[in-house]
Amino acid sequence: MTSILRFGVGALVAAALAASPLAAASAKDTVKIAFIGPLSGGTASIGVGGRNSAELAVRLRNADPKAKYAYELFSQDDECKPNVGVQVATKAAADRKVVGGITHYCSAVAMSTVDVYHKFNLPVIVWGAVLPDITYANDYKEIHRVNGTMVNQNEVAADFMTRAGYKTWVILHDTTDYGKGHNAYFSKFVTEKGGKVLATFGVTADQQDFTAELTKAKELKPDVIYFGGLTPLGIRIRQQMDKLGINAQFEGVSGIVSDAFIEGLDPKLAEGVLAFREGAPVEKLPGGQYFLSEYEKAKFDQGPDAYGAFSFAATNLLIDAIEAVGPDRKKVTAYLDDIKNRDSIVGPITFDDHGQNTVALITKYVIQDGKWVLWEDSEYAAGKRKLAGAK
Amino acid sequence: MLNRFPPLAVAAAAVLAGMVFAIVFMEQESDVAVISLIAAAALAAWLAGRAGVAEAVSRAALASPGALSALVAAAGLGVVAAFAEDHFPLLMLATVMLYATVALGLNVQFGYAGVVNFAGAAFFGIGAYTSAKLVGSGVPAILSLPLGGLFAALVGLALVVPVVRTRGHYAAVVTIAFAVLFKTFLEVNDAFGGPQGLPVAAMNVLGWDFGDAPTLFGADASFYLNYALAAFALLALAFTLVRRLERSWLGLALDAVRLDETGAACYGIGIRRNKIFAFVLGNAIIGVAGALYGCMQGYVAPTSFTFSDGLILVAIVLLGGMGSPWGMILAAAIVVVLPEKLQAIQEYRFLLFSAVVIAILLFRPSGLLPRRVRRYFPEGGR
Amino acid sequence: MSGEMLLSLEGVAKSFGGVRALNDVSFGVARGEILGLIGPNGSGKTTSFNVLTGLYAPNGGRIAFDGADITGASPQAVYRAGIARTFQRSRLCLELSIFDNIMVGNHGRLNRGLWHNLFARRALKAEHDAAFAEARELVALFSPSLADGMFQAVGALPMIERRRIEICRALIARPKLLLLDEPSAGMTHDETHQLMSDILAVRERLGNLTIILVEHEMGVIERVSDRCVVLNYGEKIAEGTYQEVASDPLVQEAYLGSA
Amino acid sequence: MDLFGQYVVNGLMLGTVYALVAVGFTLFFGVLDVIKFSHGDVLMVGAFTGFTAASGAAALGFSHPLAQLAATVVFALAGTAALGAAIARWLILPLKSAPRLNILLATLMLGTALRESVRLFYPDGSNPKAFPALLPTSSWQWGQFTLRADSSILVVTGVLVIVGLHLLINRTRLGLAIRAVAQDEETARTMGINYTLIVLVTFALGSSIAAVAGVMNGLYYNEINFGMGLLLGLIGFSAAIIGGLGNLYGAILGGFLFAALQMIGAVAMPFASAYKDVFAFAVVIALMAWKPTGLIPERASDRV
Repeated sequence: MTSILRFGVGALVAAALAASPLAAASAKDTVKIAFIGPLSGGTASIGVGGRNSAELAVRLRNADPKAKYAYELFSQDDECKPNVGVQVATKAAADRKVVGGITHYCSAVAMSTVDVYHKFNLPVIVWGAVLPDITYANDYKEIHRVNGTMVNQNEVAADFMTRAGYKTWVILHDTTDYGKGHNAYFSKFVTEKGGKVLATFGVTADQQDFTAELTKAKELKPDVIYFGGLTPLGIRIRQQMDKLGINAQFEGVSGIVSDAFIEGLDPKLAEGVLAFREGAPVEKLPGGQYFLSEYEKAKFDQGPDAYGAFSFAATNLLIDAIEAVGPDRKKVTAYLDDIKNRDSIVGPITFDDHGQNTVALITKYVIQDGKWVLWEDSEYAAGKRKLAGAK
Repeated sequence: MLNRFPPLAVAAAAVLAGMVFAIVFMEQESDVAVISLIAAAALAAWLAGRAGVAEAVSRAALASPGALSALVAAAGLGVVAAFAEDHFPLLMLATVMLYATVALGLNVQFGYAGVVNFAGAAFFGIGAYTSAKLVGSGVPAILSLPLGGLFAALVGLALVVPVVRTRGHYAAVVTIAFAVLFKTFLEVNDAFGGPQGLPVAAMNVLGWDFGDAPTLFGADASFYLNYALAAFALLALAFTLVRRLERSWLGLALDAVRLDETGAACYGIGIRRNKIFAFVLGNAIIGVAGALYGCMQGYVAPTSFTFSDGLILVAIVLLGGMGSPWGMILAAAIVVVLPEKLQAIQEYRFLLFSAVVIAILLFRPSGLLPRRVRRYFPEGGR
Repeated sequence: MSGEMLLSLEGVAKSFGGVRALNDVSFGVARGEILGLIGPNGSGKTTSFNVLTGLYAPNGGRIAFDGADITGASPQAVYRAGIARTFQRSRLCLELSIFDNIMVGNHGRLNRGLWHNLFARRALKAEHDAAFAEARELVALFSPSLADGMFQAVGALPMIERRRIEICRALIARPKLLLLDEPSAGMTHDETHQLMSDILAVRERLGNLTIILVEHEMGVIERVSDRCVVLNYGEKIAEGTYQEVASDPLVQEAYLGSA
Repeated sequence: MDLFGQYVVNGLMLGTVYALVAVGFTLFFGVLDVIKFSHGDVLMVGAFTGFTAASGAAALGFSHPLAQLAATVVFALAGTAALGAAIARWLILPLKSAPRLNILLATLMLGTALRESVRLFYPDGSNPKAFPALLPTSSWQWGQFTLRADSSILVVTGVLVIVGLHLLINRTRLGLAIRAVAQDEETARTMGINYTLIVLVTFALGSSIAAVAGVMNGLYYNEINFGMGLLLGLIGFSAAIIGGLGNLYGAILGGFLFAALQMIGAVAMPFASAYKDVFAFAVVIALMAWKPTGLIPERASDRV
């Protein structure tokens, strides 16, 4: 009896379900695109900014009557944790309706998920992670990236800092591949340019107390504390430097270029923090004004943050590919691999044989009065303000 | 009204209904459908209880447990087969079966022997990391599973002295400290990939590559089918082992130790011996499941094996009903599948989950499928 | 007293953080004897049992049982030597069945091999069936109705049935010495009377088992004990038949003083 | 030597926070023989209540740091006291006769529920919050050694709270009642003590001490987040256990011992400082093997 009952109810529900999409069906087929990024946790402002930007690209395309498909964003939170990233990447890749993905801000997560995308042949475009290995340590055709890598960023940083007269560094980095990468590249470049790394400390990604490491650092009296890691740790380290009376200049990487970094700090402590990021600032990008005004109109509850433009460009590129070759993973991959000199709001995109876009420009930032300001536009460059320990 | 039918027939019908329900349920995507199905299932379960189905099933279980287990196993395989081509449902099914296996291991530890273990996720992780380090480095995959169990058991042995010497809350702190220590150790240790974790190669058992999609009746199945089948075999094995353990003098001794150490000691039952046996056996089962889990995920990271994950495992045991092997499977299915199917609650899953566990503890402390009084053999001793 | 002592305590002492619970206690039990161990509350009766059964290690003195020294032996070793006990507050496993509880007492005689238990199900079944028949027979001596429901959970049974099962649990392994710690606790007068008759009857059948009985109900002691030892404040103050100790002024003072 | 001083000050700060958390565990255990594992998350709720109060005070125009600090402390203490009493009343007392594991698990789950609630329902709760610096930040320098006014105030406050609690327990009528309840429920009842009331008061008291630790943590690190209570709770529990449950001195000893272990692990051991928690928890496990009932054991309980 129960079996009949259950079966009956099941069949009823199944029928209702089969009917419902029909009722809502439009002329166009729906294609799913995955967006994966950190939507919660300390780097959530970047992730939500990226998600909104991807959502914006999807909405604009759906409003376009010429589009062949209706697009739906399948948005997933990787929490900036590798294991969660692998889970949601598997979830997206295992869904046959998902044709491509706009994936990851956190390098550690991106590094862990490339195998998954390859295994499921899902073409993805990385929108924020900067570790070179994501594209270069494998031959996976599925992996592409619109933003630049951390290599150039650290070269520019080392050059800039040594020219500014700084001589000695203590490096703190998180022990993910991301932090280790920054440490490796920056140490290499800064040593080449005559700087001296006095000590290097690896710290875990959820560490709260850095007084032991910083007390050791203090003893060494460095000119600069270099931090290779993401916003949440950056905030803590900057704060605890102050507690221990360390007056060295604080130098970060692209991982702290976020609104959350400034919000998390006392204005006095944020002032004068340096960081470097690949790509031009949004407002100076070719399509920056268009992007910002559309973003404004969409009335999201927060701004696009530092990587929104890349996410927008990547989403557009993926949709272009689907429009061109249809919703087929392998065809989309092949299409993306051949992208050369394609116009986008972040400038022309060319994927090399590893799917990496070449982004030459590196932007130098300094925090001035609670804002990330281009170095060249800042009062520091003009000589009106001075960095800590500037010579 | 069901009395006219033989209990086994009624039980078979119920199992079949459960199977069909599981398949229909897993296929749903909208929250409305999922919720209506849950409501329908609850109603059906209630009606079935009123109609005497539960009674019939328990009579069938008593009279012919072998036949009933075979039926349930066949139904389980039926669900797996229904999704042979779908990656994600298979992954979920395999995860349910591995979690159920882990719960069985924990059940031996504190369901029977009363040895609390809040580090279940850590021992699970030891198995997974064993796979990560061994599979693909020349060690045959067929060895990596038992080795995962062995390492988990060996690491557990290092804790045996404090675990056996302490009781109550003092015992809890030992495994809690170990759970925290384990995750931190992985995070700071480069040899184990640090916070980044390690990729795990696909298993290859005697030329059978688990990363390859098997061909089934001419159609390409998902490669997760391999893992789902392996997980099924593992669960069946663990289930049989735990069942037999419970229905033996060894299981009785574990119960006696849990319920009254002093009393047990006065009847010659070695307290330490039994606790060590349960702790080591439980960890070994958990470790084997972890080794397969690592291969299936293709990836291990410290944050998959934290103290909070250990808590979820403990909660599965409690939710299912301490000491009740069938309860472990039901609870694992609920805990793994429900949040995945109900997108609306996905964000709230931990909150809901903790609320449900608290409610269970307050209002139904013996779990969803409470353990029954032990019968060593079907109809034995009549 | 006959020369053939089954159990003898010599100068046994036990203290807890400066409080002397037992002080220089010496007594013995002859084979086949029923010894009543009596005394006011807190006089050290249960402590004597706990020391005897290895739950507490004595601070001094010697305990010999059946020709072997069991001073400070573990509870498990004491059980193996042939001493079984019941507890003042029932220590049955309430979630387990009657059969399970009795098998806890039978544990020493069961095959606990890993292979036998997990993989040799046929052999295990044979052993199980034999043990079941034996347990059932023993329970039937006390209560035929209980014997028909060997797989009920003990927690659902009334107090007197639990006592019976507890005694069956102690008897199943055929101990040489049975320690009964206040079997009357929590029962009515009639129930106690019934229970003692049962115990005496079973004892007959098991070949004059030696028993030490701790009891508050003097009527019980008077009825069943061959001899009595009286404790007060951890020390032995009298020994002899019930009539002898009952008329001992020291004993009377101890009881009246404590009342 | 300068640096040694710096490490000692850092360790004292950590130890004070741990001891405050551990004292709560031991208080609850004392009166009810239960572990309330949500304690760490109650601490977190305290910190968030304090944070909200400080922001609220600032929004209402109380710009003086001391006014904000007063609002922080008052609201944090009151809020957690109420929360602690509610937990005792609705969760712990109903489960009093259940197996210990059940209570442990129920309160662990309650901790998860509190944590998740803050994450989901507090505005932007998943992100760390910048806790305002409400204490004077002036500092003294002796060579390499820096002593900040705010750190010193926090350590002194923590020590005063512990001393105050000690006096409360040992020198007041309330303390007498708490000790009576801790000794034996029945006796306390026959002495005319309102058992339930004393249990609730004790839980309120212990929880508000956790709030002190939470606010201290916020003022020291200038950051609070929804997950901060988990590790602090675990450490506090471990500290209470290694000290010996039910014993105020044990909890304090355990708290400072744990901080010392972390410092030793970070500074004086031949491995990387990141191993400090591994080291500290490994020592905890070893201590449990050596002293299964803590360094200062509970009163000997009968085995039968």
